[in-house]
Amino acid sequence: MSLFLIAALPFLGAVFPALLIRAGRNASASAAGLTTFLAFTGLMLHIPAVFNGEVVQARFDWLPGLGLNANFFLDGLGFLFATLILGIGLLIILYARFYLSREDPMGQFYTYLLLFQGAMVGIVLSDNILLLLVFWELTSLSSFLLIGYWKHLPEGRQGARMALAVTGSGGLAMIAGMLILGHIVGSYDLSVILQNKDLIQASPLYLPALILILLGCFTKSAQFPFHFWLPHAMAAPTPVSAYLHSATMVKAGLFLMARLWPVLAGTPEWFYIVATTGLITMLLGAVIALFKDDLKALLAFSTVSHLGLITMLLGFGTKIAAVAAVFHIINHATFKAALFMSAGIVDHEAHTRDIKRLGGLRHLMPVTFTIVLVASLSMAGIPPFNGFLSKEMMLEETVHTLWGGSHYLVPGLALIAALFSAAYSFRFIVHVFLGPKRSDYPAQPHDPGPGMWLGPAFLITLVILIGLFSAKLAGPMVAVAAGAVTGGNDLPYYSLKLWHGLTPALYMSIAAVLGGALLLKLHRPLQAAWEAAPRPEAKAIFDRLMHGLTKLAQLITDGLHNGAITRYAFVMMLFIIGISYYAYQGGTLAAATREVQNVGPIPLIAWFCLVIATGAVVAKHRQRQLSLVLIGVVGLVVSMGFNYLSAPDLALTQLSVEVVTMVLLLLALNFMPKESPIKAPNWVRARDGAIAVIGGLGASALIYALMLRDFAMPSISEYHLANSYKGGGGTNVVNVILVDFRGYDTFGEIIVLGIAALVIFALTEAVLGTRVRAYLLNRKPDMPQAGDAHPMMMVVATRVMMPLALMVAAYIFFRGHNLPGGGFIAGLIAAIALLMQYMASGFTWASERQRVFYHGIIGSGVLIAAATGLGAWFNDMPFLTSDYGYLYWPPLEKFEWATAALFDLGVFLAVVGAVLLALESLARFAWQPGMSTEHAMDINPARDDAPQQNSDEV
Amino acid sequence: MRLFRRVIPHPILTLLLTLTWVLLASSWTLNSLVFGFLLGLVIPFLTQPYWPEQARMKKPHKIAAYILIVLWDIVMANITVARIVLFKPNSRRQPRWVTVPLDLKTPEAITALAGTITMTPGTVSADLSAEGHALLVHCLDAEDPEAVRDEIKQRYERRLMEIFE
Amino acid sequence: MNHFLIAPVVLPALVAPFIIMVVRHHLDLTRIFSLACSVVLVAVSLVQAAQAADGSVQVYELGAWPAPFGIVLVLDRLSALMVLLTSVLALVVNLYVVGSGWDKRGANFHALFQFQLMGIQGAFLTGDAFNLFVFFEVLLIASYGLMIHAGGTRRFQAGVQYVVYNLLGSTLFLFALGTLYSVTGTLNMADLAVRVAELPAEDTALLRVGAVMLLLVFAIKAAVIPLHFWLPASYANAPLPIAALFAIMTKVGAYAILRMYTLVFGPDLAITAGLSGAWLLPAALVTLGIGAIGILGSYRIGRLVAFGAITSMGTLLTAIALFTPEGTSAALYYLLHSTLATAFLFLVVDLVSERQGIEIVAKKPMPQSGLIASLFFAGAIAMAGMPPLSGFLGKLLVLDAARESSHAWWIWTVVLLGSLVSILGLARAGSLLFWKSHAMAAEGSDDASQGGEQRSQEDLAEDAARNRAALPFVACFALLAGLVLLTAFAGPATKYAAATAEQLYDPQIYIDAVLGGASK
Amino acid sequence: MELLVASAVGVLTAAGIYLILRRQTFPVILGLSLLTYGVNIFLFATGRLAVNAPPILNKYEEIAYTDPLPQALVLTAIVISFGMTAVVVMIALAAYLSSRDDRIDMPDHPEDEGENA
Amino acid sequence: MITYAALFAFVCFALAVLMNLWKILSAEEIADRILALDSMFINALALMVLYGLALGTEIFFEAALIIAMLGFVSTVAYARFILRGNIIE
Amino acid sequence: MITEYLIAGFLIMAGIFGFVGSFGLIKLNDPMSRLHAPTKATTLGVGGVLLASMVHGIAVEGHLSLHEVMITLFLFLTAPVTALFIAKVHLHRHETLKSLPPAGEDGIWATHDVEPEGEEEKQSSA
Ligand code: NA
Ligand code: NA
Repeated sequence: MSLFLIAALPFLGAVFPALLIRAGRNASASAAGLTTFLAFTGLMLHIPAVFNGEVVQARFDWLPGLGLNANFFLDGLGFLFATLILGIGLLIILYARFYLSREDPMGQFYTYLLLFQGAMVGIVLSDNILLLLVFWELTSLSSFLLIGYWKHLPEGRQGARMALAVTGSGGLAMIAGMLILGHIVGSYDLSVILQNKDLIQASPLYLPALILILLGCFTKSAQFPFHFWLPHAMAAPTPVSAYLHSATMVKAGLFLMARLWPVLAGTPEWFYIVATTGLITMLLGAVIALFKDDLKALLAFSTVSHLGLITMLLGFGTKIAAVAAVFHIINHATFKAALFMSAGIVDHEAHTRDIKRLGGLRHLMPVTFTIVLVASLSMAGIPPFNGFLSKEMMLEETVHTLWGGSHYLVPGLALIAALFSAAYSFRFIVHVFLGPKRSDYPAQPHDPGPGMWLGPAFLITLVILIGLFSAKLAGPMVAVAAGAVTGGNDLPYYSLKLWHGLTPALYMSIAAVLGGALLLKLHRPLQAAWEAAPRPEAKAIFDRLMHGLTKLAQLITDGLHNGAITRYAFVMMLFIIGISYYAYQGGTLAAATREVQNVGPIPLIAWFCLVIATGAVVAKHRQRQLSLVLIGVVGLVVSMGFNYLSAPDLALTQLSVEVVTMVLLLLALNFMPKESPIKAPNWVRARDGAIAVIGGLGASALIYALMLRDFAMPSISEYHLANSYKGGGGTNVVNVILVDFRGYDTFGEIIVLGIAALVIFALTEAVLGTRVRAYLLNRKPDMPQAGDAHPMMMVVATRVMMPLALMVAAYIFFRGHNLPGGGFIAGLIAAIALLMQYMASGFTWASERQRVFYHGIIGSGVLIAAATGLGAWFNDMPFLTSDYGYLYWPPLEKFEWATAALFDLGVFLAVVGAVLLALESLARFAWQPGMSTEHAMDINPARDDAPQQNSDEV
Repeated sequence: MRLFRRVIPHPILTLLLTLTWVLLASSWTLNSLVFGFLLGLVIPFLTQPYWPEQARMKKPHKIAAYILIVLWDIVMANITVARIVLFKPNSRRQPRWVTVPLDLKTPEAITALAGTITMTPGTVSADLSAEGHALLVHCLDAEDPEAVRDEIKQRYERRLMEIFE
Repeated sequence: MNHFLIAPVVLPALVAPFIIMVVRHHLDLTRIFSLACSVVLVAVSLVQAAQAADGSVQVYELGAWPAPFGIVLVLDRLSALMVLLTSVLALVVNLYVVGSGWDKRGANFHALFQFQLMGIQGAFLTGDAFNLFVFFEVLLIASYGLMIHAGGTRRFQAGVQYVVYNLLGSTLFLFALGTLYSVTGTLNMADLAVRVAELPAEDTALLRVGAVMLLLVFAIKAAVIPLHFWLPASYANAPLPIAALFAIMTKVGAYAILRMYTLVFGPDLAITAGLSGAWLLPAALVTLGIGAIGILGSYRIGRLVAFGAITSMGTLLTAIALFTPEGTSAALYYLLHSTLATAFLFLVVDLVSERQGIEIVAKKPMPQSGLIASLFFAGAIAMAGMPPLSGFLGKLLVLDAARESSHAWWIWTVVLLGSLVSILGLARAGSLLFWKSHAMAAEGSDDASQGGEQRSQEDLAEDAARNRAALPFVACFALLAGLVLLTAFAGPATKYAAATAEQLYDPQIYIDAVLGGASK
Repeated sequence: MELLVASAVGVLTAAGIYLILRRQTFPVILGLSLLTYGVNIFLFATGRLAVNAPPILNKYEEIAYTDPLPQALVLTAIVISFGMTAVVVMIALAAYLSSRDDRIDMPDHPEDEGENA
Repeated sequence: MITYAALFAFVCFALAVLMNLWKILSAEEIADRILALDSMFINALALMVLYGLALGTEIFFEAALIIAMLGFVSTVAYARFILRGNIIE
Repeated sequence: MITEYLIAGFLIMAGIFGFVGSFGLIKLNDPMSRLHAPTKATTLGVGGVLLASMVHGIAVEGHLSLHEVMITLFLFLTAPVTALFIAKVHLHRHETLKSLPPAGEDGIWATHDVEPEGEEEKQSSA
């Protein structure tokens, strides 16, 4: 079976339970079991090749640009792990089917479990370290889901997040390590990397890469000081603990250390980091395990200890130690999974895992007792079980290991660890199963059905068989796996058997067993001492750390993003000014090329008005209406300035825009406070003033410098001047630019206006749809109101003016192409002419007379402009290509026409519609029931004569 | 005639607008006239809803005379007022309010009167009475408010009455 | 003449006014036209992407005026990519909005939506600097409308800030354009490139100021620290599906930086040396960090995703700021990913907030909790850059591209730590929202009404109907499918990205296409 | 002349910046208006200054014209900023009416902190 | 002679504008400020026509026309604001 | 030559009246009187300039430009409205029924013709 398929099957398997959620518990369990079984079978098909020392490969270029390839290979090490993962996986699937209760969502569980399984298989089969990373992180994620599976348990949620935090951060460190490794070698393919030991170890980046990768391994394999997450992960359902936290996931770190052993091991750095960490972990885990009353916690710390053991062995860096490591991996997986499942059975049956509440179960649960007995003795290192064999090898290796010049440190500490290990193993047997039967179990325990004990029973069979027939049964496996670890077939001599003669290791084993028994005897006082001794509680530290981190993050986030746009804007200004200055001083400024032009008195006076008025706006900005009057002065001067400086179109636009803007601001101000009471502290004002002055000076200096220099190259506008008439058919170059050369800009511009109106309309609807409407309807004017809302003179004057204004608008529109003017200005004039009606005769009266909806006017404007542009397509010319020519109808003279005028009509309509829709929307805010009148003017003596229909005069 | 009314519902306005176009375009060509005329037809149609009860002038030909009189008054009054502003101390000036009872009824006529008063220096129309039967006028410097009122009524209101009512 | 080129701009520009003129009062018709337009846009942009894939640069001279005198649209790989991304995202968001009924909660939604698309597509396609400004304004003003769609006090308040901040940006844009025009005498981007390259070396200060101001403008759009302040409140207070659409808006800034700083002010240009790299990279890294911290430090889900968007912009700009083909290639892949991922998570978060409010606190389990939780989990994975989704690949690409940089250690440290903090934050939020709620259900506590708006019976009935709607989920799954496809076909995608980057770093092709080879 | 225009740009910009940093929406809107004037003049002046040389082509004689392009750009900018002003005024008004408070800052304090660890 | 007369007129209107500015800044009454602003518009109009006369160009006329036609709208708006608060009702 | 005199005369007249208008705005001591001043600028001030311009157009440049007429027309239409509104502002803020002359048969001036508080309530509740 292709490696792709083996790696993919669990993922496919993950899909089915998710889909089969409704089909029932058996369906999802079967689907999970079947796919796992298929994958397992597929794996087994490779036995001949693997045991021949071949490497099975499957390659696919996934992301060649990065060197991330979906390359898989299967060698002894991979085979060993894949077998463990899939084999134990099958047992777990079976076990879980009976372990989980009816309320637990079974489909979800199997989905997560198979996701995890797939990720693990991916890790051990990957021939590409980036691919391996992908699977590595996936195991973190899927284990997060599995640990948090019981969502209602706070320990589950917290344990899941803790596991994710620790293994996740390790994984991220490992990403960096792997990238460095790949960088050193020039490839991310493992098969290439494994050939480059010398290159890697000679690289100056070796140490950082090593540390970063080991961080990943240590966190995953719960090595000190990252071991604390593992016990908290025990909040997961027991199948998960058995699978992830004993047999597979925690071994991923070991796997990776083994995988990279050929290229990373053998240096003092490796030895001191890995072996020491392993040693400490082994010791610490063993000691703590003895004092845990929770069965699963005991097992968890024992797992920590055994993982430390294996890590230490790998850290020794000798081939024979590596063999021992591989062997212990197998052994530990068998007895520890069995123990976890047994603990689960106890928990499941007795409804407690607390050792203090248990005891005497051997009579009630004989099957379970047998399983636990064998597995625990194996864990304690009692012959003839498999645990004894590998522990013996370990002890043997420690004897040969020199740490910092000391012969005794490593074996001494290892012995202590072994001693504790024996003690807690015994404790599991003695305190749970031996002793008198109790009457106060939370539930009456008895052996479960075979569905739950078959799995562990199978495993302890292995425990026994491997112990007895190690060379036959485990030998070949160990050989190929260790061969893969050590990177060759030249393994040193070793033998897997129970009796090696009277070696130091044997003495140490005996000492450990006896000492262990003694420790158990002394357990009560020791426990008391342990609990009295001050020791850091990892969870508390972690919780504090996470809590602190979250608080800090909240503090930073809220502190920075506190909603004070005044500060945001200040920072922005400061940054812009700073960076711009930085850019400026990094360049050189050549001398000015243009003369300064003379100034007459009138521009000087205009300038004076502008500066004074602007200053006054700043000084008086708290008096809002006054500021608007002053802005009016500024607007006037700016318009006049444009006119004076040869920009009549601009002047016209500015003037008319000014009027509309002012009306708009006044309409809004009506509802707002008329003063700005909040006065910033003086230092804030000084600070703002300083940044404002600097910004102003910067803008001044920049434009001054620009104005006094000529273009290095001719401006493109020379072309516009030259072609405006020839190509655009107009003499007002600005207008031709607007409707022709850059008509596309104008198209965008009218759309901006149209959108503005739509936004305003939508906003009005939104506001008036809320309780604000009630407020507005009952709102009392905040200033005393005068009578005569619609003065007669205003009404009459605007009536007379409206046709005239429209005429002027038409005039401005039609001449725009050749003289100052155009659709935009004309549109504004027309809009203002209508606006006058609104101002004079009131909102209700005027809008009743409005026959075309402004939405439609805007839409038609945009559509006409667009259609004019599209018209060019019929000539196979690009969008907005204009055409012009002459019409001649005698006796009239010839008429000049240009499609640009049609485009300008679109502009005109869009402007009219947009301005009026915006103002009308705003005016709707002020509408109150008493306001409607059928008369345009409040006072009209002519009505005296007419029959009185409705005296609605206000 | 009815056809004429239908095609050109606002002959005076149309004429005025055509003239406006010609003035604006500063071109006395046929094209310009035709175009102005077309606009003069279209625009009143567009603005008609906003001027529903349009006053019909009785004697529009008298407008010209009225305008000339007003222009002349403006020039003369300007000189007087300039003297007041430049040379007359505030203390000796006698600002006065004057109530002008109105005989005019149509809004257009009243507006024309009020406008005339404002545009002739020295007097400003400040308000109408609540039902529009009197006009409040402010005089910059008037020893005899009665005289001012009478002059307004005689010189302007009477003429406007002829034109409009 | 390939009129197809302008279709992404003209099509929404025609549909939007049509909607407001003709079918404004018929919701169903409006939806049909709007959706149809979105579908056609996807088709059009697929064709365009195919056309651009061969490495050619197509130019559309508006008004038949030759560049640099008129405005040109330019379609190269980059713009085709961005247009396609926008169209796809828009279609999905449109589906979601229609499905969830968000479009009914205020006026003129679909018209504004189409105009928004027009603005974005126009910005991607234009070859003219000032026209870029105009289309920035189009997309901005439409975004103002969409941001405050459906109203609400906080939304209005945030809207004011959003508009004011962006108006400052627009003002700066004009300062920058004025300066550049004054120095070079042109507005066409290709022509700018030619002229800038020929500028006398002794007169560079003013051009540098213009160039850097332009960069700052784009940095505002791209939410680079300390110019990012507009983003969290705006995105978090906007209707969340709109925030999903806005995922592309920050990319407009990134696009513009990429475009201008490869074409006009390329990395080899001596005059502007040190302008982009010197501060952009550190700023991008800080952005990433602040974003990640924000993810952990958010009280509300919208804000959380908003900070996610900032984080992804930080990552993206880190890659861009390398200004190497590898970096840009990584950036483009990451850009595709982060746009889809951000949008996806915003949509999911909207599903959540529609059901149990916006606060990140445990409440009673919501309807469809399992499905939504799965979607959130997938979104969080994508956002944090965890496998198996494309974010992980994107992150690896960025890290890999940074190897040669002298700041590699900084980049790696910040990117990886940023990921960690994001993971923590997302895990915290997910655990509170989806896991702890089960505990609440078990304990039977009742605080579901807290934090959310008070709702009437009718609203609740409508909610129930909305909860049954399948279309929002279809939209979410479509985005998820996009992420999966991006992962599965990472090879072809990165190949396109690499080719795009290659095209960007050989601007002569672009210049020749626009100026007709006259510049040589 | 150049100095006048340049200093006008500076004064308008400075006043605009100062007002934008105020704490209520209305002065900020005033500031935006002033800033808009400033930048429009800036953009306009990039075409250099000329008196009595409008870019209206004269068919009869060769005369000097000022640069028309910045004028066209400014025109576009004026229109756009008008639209923007209208929108910002309306949103500010809506925000004010909804909250009866026209402070522009938006303190964002969470009501509920939830589970932190 | 026209030159001198024009110069005289320039000076007069320029002074008028300055006096308007003074009034806008110093007036106690908002009505006076509005009045002064309105006068400033008119004086500006005059100045523009004068410029047109002096430079012999017509391009100043449109602006003058617009001021004459639309200038009063903002004045009325300011005044209505004080009178009624609401300028469109 | 005559036209030159004419133009110069118009200009000088315009200057004087323009100046007087704004000067009055400062010099006159009561608000209503100040309102009179700008009328001068609008009429003879601007009018003079416009006349000068028109004559100049005819005489010097040789074509009849009638924009000036339009400008005058608009000024004459709008200036009274402006003045009326400013006067109303004054009446509203500083004058009372008592301080003004009687309003004839109507009894009250329109600006002061505000309905009492209660009535509004009635209307809105109706
Ligand atoms: Na024009
Ligand atoms: Na503005």
